[in-house]
Amino acid sequence: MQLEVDITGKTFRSAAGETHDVLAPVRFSLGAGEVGVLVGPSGCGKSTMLRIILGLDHDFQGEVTRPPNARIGMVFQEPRLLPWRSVEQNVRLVAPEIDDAKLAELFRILELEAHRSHYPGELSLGLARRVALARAFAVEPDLLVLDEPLASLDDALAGRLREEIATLVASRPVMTLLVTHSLDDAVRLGDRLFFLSPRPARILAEVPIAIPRDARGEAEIAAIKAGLERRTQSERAGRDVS
Amino acid sequence: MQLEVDITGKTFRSAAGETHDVLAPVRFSLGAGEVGVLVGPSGCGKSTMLRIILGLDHDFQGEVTRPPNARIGMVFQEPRLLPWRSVEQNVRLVAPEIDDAKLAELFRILELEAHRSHYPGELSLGLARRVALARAFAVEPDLLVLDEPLASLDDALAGRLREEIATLVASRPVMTLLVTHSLDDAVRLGDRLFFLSPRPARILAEVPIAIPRDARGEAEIAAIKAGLERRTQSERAGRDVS
Amino acid sequence: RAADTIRLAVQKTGTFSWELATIRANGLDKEANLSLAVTELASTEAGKIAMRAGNADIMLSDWLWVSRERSLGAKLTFYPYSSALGAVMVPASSPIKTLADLRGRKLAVAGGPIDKSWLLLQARMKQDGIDLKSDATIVYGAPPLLAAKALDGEMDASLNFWNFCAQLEAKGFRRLAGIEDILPKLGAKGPVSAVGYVFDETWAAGHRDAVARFIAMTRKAKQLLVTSDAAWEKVAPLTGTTDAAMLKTYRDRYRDGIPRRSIDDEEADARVLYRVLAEVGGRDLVGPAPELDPGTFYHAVPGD
Amino acid sequence: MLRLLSFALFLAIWWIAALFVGGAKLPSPPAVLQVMIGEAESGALFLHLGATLARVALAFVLAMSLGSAIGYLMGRVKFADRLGDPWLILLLNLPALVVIVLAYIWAGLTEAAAIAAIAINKLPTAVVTLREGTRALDRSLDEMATVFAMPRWRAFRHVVLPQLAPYIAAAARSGLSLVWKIVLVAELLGRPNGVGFEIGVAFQLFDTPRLLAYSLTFAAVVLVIETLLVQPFEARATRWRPRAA
Amino acid sequence: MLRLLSFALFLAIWWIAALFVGGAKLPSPPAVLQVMIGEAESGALFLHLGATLARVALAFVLAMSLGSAIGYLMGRVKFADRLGDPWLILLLNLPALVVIVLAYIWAGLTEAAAIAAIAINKLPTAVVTLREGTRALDRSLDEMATVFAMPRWRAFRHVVLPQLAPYIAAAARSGLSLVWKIVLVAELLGRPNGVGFEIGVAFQLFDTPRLLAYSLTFAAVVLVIETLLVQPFEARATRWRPRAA
Ligand SMILES: Nc1ncnc2c1ncn2[C@@H]1O[C@H](COP(=O)(O)OP(=O)(O)OP(=O)(O)O)[C@@H](O)[C@H]1O
Ligand SMILES: Nc1ncnc2c1ncn2[C@@H]1O[C@H](COP(=O)(O)OP(=O)(O)OP(=O)(O)O)[C@@H](O)[C@H]1O
Ligand SMILES: [Mg+2]
Ligand SMILES: [Mg+2]
Repeated sequence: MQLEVDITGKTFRSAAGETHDVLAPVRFSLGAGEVGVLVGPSGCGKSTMLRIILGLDHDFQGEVTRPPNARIGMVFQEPRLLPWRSVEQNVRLVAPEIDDAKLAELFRILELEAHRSHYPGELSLGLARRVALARAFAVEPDLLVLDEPLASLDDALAGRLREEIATLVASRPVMTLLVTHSLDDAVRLGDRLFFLSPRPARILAEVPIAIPRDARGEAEIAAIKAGLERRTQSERAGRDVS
Repeated sequence: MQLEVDITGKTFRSAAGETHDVLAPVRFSLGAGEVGVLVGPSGCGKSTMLRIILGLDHDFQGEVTRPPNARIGMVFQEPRLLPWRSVEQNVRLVAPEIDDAKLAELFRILELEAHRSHYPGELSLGLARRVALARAFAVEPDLLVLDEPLASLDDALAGRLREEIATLVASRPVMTLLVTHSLDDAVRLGDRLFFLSPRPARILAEVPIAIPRDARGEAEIAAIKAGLERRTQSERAGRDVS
Repeated sequence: RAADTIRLAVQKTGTFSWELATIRANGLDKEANLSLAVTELASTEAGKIAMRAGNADIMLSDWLWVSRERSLGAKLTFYPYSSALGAVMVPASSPIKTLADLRGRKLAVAGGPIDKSWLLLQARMKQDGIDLKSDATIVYGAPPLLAAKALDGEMDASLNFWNFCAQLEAKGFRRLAGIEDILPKLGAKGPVSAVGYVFDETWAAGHRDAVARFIAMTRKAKQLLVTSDAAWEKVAPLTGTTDAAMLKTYRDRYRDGIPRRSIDDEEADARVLYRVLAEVGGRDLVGPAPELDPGTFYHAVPGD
Repeated sequence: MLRLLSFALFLAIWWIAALFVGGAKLPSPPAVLQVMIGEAESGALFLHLGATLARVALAFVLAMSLGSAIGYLMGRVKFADRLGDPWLILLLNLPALVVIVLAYIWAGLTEAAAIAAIAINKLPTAVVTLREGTRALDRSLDEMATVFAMPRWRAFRHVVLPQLAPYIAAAARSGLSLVWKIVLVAELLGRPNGVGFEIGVAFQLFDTPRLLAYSLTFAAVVLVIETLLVQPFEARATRWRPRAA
Repeated sequence: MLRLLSFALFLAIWWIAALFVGGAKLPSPPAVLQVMIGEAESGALFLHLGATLARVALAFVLAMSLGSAIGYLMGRVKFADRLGDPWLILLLNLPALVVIVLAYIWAGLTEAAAIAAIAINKLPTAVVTLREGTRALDRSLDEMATVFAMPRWRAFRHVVLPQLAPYIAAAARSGLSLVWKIVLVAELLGRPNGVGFEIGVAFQLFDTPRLLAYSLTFAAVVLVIETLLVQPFEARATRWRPRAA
């Protein structure tokens, strides 16, 4: 099982008639059990790339090969819940086979027990995002795509959920693609980090993290982060000089 | 000019018929030029409190006194743009008197120049949030309410926008109410931090920051943060024991 | 021998349903060895639809339309049913004394611009140099509505179908002129039956005997309605009124309208009136034929 | 409660108006009620109302289901929209009378012809409304359903249908009223029973109490169905909507 | 292009059908066209079409504006909804014939009576559609407008109206067709000109080519208006909608 991405370009034509190049050539692949992290400035084309990878947008140059019949779990950047279905129904509708114990467990982890019967309009944004996470986990995905899943959550909760994602990824051979603005999340969860340029996005640097996820202590993480920060600073300095 | 909040309670009745207490008694006030920061776990009632303060929800116990005729600038937790109006129109519609130079300046700061004529459906979430920020700034508010304004933005951009908010607050006697999950933002921007309990929200601690905003260097900020973290940890420990 | 079936399309509120009630009540259909399949319909035009759709063998219409259809290719044919025509009615106290007084007045015309009575009235007035269409204010409308409007006093005069005129008469209106009364001036030698049984020529050819029996049967029914007030008792509930005066007017007018002339006389007068109508109504009304189509009248009934 | 009050108000206004303009111009409520009772006792009311209701129900279901399907298709598929649009406009703007007459001529004075003609008259308005609804669908939810590989029918039922619900409600309400207006014409022109037939007869006799008795009986039936069935159902179906604060 | 093709297809099917069933049951396109040309040359076509279009336009504008306003109110204010609902259902389900007859009886056989009757027939369907649209409004955008103290009219125009647009479009399209169906009845019963009057005459003569000529001329007028005016406008107004990928 392997995800092959080879996009050579993507252009949007806006309603006003202008064209915007959103993706420059981007090429990478991801294996089962691997967590790829996309980090890049706001508006550079990350969500667009995810939509292409998931087959939601066919209007691009290049090729994407998804593992056939892979179950996909996705957390969109906005929750995208069905407003007319309760929290529980929203989850069950995409994962009809889920058993009650599993669902209860999910809701417990995400602290959603009190909200099972609420409609999305009755949730805070953070709660809605958690429902979206529950939905993505509930399908037991082969390919998990997370577009800033931990935004709008408080640090404590975000930390616990990060652990959960790590557990999920460790327990089954899931391919994971994570978009985040948090270097901390990236370093704690990722196996390979892709740093993207501003629009049109291309891969500035691909940074593999050699230490296995469960062996990364606070010290290692701090070291990696420091290394990455030094790197981007020198790069930025380099660009400023050139 | 003063904002007086004295909420004694707020209860939601959900469509399923259950009642949820969302706010416990909460009482504080905010003067001109002050930045109050609300920090609390996801789903505790922060957005609900803001809606009550802004007069969008009248169904609560207690009283809120807003300065009369105060111009309000608000960044909702979701962008809430008009999908059928361009970026520029979205801003101009709430601030018809804004002059072109001012608008151009705003768009430059928020890096939106390329997107003036785009419709919201053509923006990334981060771009849409920036438009929402531009809109709130464009009205030259007396009362600025920001519900997680910097989520979904990359660190570099978030840092620059934090500076802009600080500049705005310094340049005019604006009352600012900021909701954030980032302790960093809170410490860099706030004059008084309100730490909220889980639902139903009440004020656990009110922490004034004595050092003026422009005098806070990296060292001071780190010290304040460390102090705050120690405090929450000991509190949590205390709660666990009791 | 099994009875021949004839399918009839009948307007429920029309006089044909009175006749049918009489036929049924007196067993005339069995006597004629006919089985009548009656479709009751709620409007005049519905009969034409039934005919065109092939759901009825006989319905009521006028020779004007039959001739027009013939000239357009549909071989229908006509046998006289009633010579009752509309009349111009005015309120009892109206200053209008003659037709010429209609000039400058508000005249309601039921049935629209191609109504026979209206066209005949126009032709008659033209003879006196009056163009009613421009000299009077004409209000077209649905017959029942115009009858109500006349009662309201919204109209100075109204030209309506005879049954509505009967209603007005019973309410005290004055009969300024019946259209049958002006026919002689237009060249007719006697009362002309504008309305008749209409059926398909080929169908009639195949059911010659049944048609003859049908017509004989209706004649008997008409005769009964003329002679027997008991027969009228049966019809009274169908007229939609319980008012004795109105019932009497209905009866008298109905009896007046029963055709009594020979078919050839009828046809000759129809030919004359057709020319008059063609002149007033133009091509829109009569179609491409300037003369009454020769086959319009059905002649194969014994005793005519 | 308020509904009842409002209804009582309607009766009161009617009654007062009738007293003012006189029974010839506007029959009073008791006069109409008396006719209703008379017709009900003779059984004629139920016969005609039943015949009409059956036609209305059949034509309505036919037109709504077919019209919604076509409207959905035209809203989704640009090609279908382009192709179908001129037909749609034509059908929309063909007078009821013409459609009914043609249907009767072609298919005979039959029940099937009547129902088909009525359905054809209503069809395009359902198409137009559902097409607008489909065009306004939220694409982001579609994407969600696609990504999670929701089976077609489940996605339609849970993702699309609730978004179309207000359009369906609008099409159904105004559609029922249209069907009802047209069934009368169809009955007038070629059916031997039904409310339209009776109204035609009442009109010929200018019997306004009868005219109103039959008209209002149908309205009353719809009112009862609305109050007891549709509105409770609707309230349940739109529970999720945030209420005004 | 596709529209033209589709239109040509319609003509072809019609023609072939006419050849099959014969001119008596369905006149062929040239036969109808000939009548159209004849009527156009005599000027009658323009006279009647003009009269009808004027009535349609007036009644349509009246009913749409009033109906939209009432529908918006009923969608927004629960009290108004409760109060108005029984009236609405009643009005919806009153047959066109009855309304027109009553209007003529009360207000005389006048132009005003005709237009009022037509408007009253269309009004409730506009109310029903706009009410659904208003109920489906996005409250979060309302809150935005309130917070930023947008003046009432500006908020209505920029926040509310675009959300109602698809409902207005649906109400207008199906409403125009309804007005057109009803204007014919009104003209048939008590006007001395107009397409309905001519159709009534043609119907009395059972002159199907004429019947079709007048019906189709109106449909053609609407088709032209749609193609040249409404659809380009609509395309501009919905530019913002994300297109299907
Ligand atoms: N309309 C409503 N009906 C019922 N419950 C509601 C409604 N709106 C909010 N709530 C509940 O109120 C609580 C607080 O919501 P609120 O949006 O204020 O949270 P928050 O503090 O802003 O959270 P977050 O950080 O996730 O945005 C939540 O538990 C939510 O479920
Ligand atoms: N439908 C569209 N039409 C035109 N331009 C579009 C469209 N969708 C996205 N874009 C443009 O493509 C660019 C990339 O958008 P995308 O959503 O992929 O950004 P992103 O990297 O996910 O940003 P963020 O971190 O803010 O979510 C943006 O500049 C946006 O304006
Ligand atoms: Mg994005
Ligand atoms: Mg919130």
